[in-house]
Amino acid sequence: MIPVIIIGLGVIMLAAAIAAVYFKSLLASIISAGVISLLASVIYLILGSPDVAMTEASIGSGLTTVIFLFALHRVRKGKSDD
Amino acid sequence: MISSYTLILGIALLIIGFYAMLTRKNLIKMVIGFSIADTGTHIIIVSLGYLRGKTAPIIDQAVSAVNAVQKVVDPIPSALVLTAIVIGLAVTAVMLSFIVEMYRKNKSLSIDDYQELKW
Amino acid sequence: MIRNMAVLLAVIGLVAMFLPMVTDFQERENLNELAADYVEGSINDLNTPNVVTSVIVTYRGLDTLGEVTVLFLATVGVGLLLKGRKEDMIRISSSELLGTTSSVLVAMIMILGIYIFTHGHLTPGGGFQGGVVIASGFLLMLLSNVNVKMNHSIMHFVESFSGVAYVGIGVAGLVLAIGFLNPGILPLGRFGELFSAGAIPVIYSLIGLKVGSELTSILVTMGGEK
Amino acid sequence: MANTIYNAAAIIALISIGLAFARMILGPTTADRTVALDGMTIITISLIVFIAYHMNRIIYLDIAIVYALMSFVGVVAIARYLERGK
Repeated sequence: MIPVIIIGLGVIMLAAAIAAVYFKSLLASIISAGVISLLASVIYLILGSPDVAMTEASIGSGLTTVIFLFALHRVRKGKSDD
Repeated sequence: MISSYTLILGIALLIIGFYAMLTRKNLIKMVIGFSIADTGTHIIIVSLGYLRGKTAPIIDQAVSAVNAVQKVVDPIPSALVLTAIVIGLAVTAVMLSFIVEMYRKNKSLSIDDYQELKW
Repeated sequence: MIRNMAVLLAVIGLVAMFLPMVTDFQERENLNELAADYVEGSINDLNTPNVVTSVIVTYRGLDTLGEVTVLFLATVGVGLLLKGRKEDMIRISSSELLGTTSSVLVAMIMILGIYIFTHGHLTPGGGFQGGVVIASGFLLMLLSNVNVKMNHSIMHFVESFSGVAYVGIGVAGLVLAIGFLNPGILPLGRFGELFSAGAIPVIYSLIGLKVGSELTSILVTMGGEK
Repeated sequence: MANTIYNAAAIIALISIGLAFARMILGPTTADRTVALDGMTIITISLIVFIAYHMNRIIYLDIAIVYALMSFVGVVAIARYLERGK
């Protein structure tokens, strides 16, 4: 059962990575990169590292996305000014 | 068995991240590529620490303290990756601050507009 | 054209570099000597159920001190780069639903963060995770409440206090002549209790406070403040 | 018997993650993608609970709690960003 979960999640993660590279919209790319971090924490849990899984779940899903959004907002605001 | 799958997954993510860093023109896309490569590296290191059929190195009702050495996975890669993830967040924040500052100077996010070092 | 060829070459080189790693890979069966020593030492000498915590705080304690320093430098770097660029970021009036939900949820997130870093030696988690969770609680407060103001002097005080206390515990180990950052300066207690494992919970709580205040300050700097 | 049911539940959770991911890729607007991300997170929590059962470790459930609370913060941040952009 566990190998099936790993293969399923791995295919989704690779698809999300390729989508994050090729999306036209930056916001969509950031959300795709967030999906990779979210699913990576399940992989860490299966590999027997709950500490790493907890770190990845809190940083990958929350703070990285938010920091990207803050930077994107500052950049977009400048664009609308001129 | 399990860890060879995750090893391949980590290497694939690392290569996709490097490809994004090399080919994309947008600076924020490059940072996204860096973050993908970061995740791939962490998955590789954690898979190298996995031992077949063993469980997390935390002693509770499920793992007795007497024969813990025969039952747990390697704790050292976990400890290294734990700090590396937090450092990765801080590095991402610094890179994005640089990008915001560069944008304020040149009003552009494309790498083609930054030619000071081109020869 | 040349650029495409170069990119292709680089990717092929990477694949060739990692190919032996995949083909020669064999899943390991047993712990190596160093790791087995860490596991036994953590259980028998330090009374710490979570082996990862004892590796981070004790065996690789100097690494962690350096890592916290890197985090501090990153905070300073973000602050210097974005200095004087205060913009009102996401502060818009929030709806009734979001305000009520987050006023309940912020308290729960803070309690969860404190639980995670005080129980770092018993359950998964610890200072870094707890600090990140606390920073997320402050972030939710910032996102949902228009009138909240972050007090910078308290934040800086918490950060410098926890840093100084962390190094102070390390130096106390030197003074007692048992080694830098040795948790044996406090009694080891009984295996599996909250107040056990010597100074490990204290050190991890200090790391949690430091990481939490540093990440909050990165978020406040990048998000901008009124 | 119980194991069969749990395995079936895990398969269903995997398929649901795949469906939500398809919406995230296809979704014409960012609002669609955000809702798909939220749905994926919630289904993944059930997957984590399955793994905790399968490996017989109670302590893994801590990760599910952190996962649930943190994903809320991320979704609120994206929603505020979209609200500001309008």
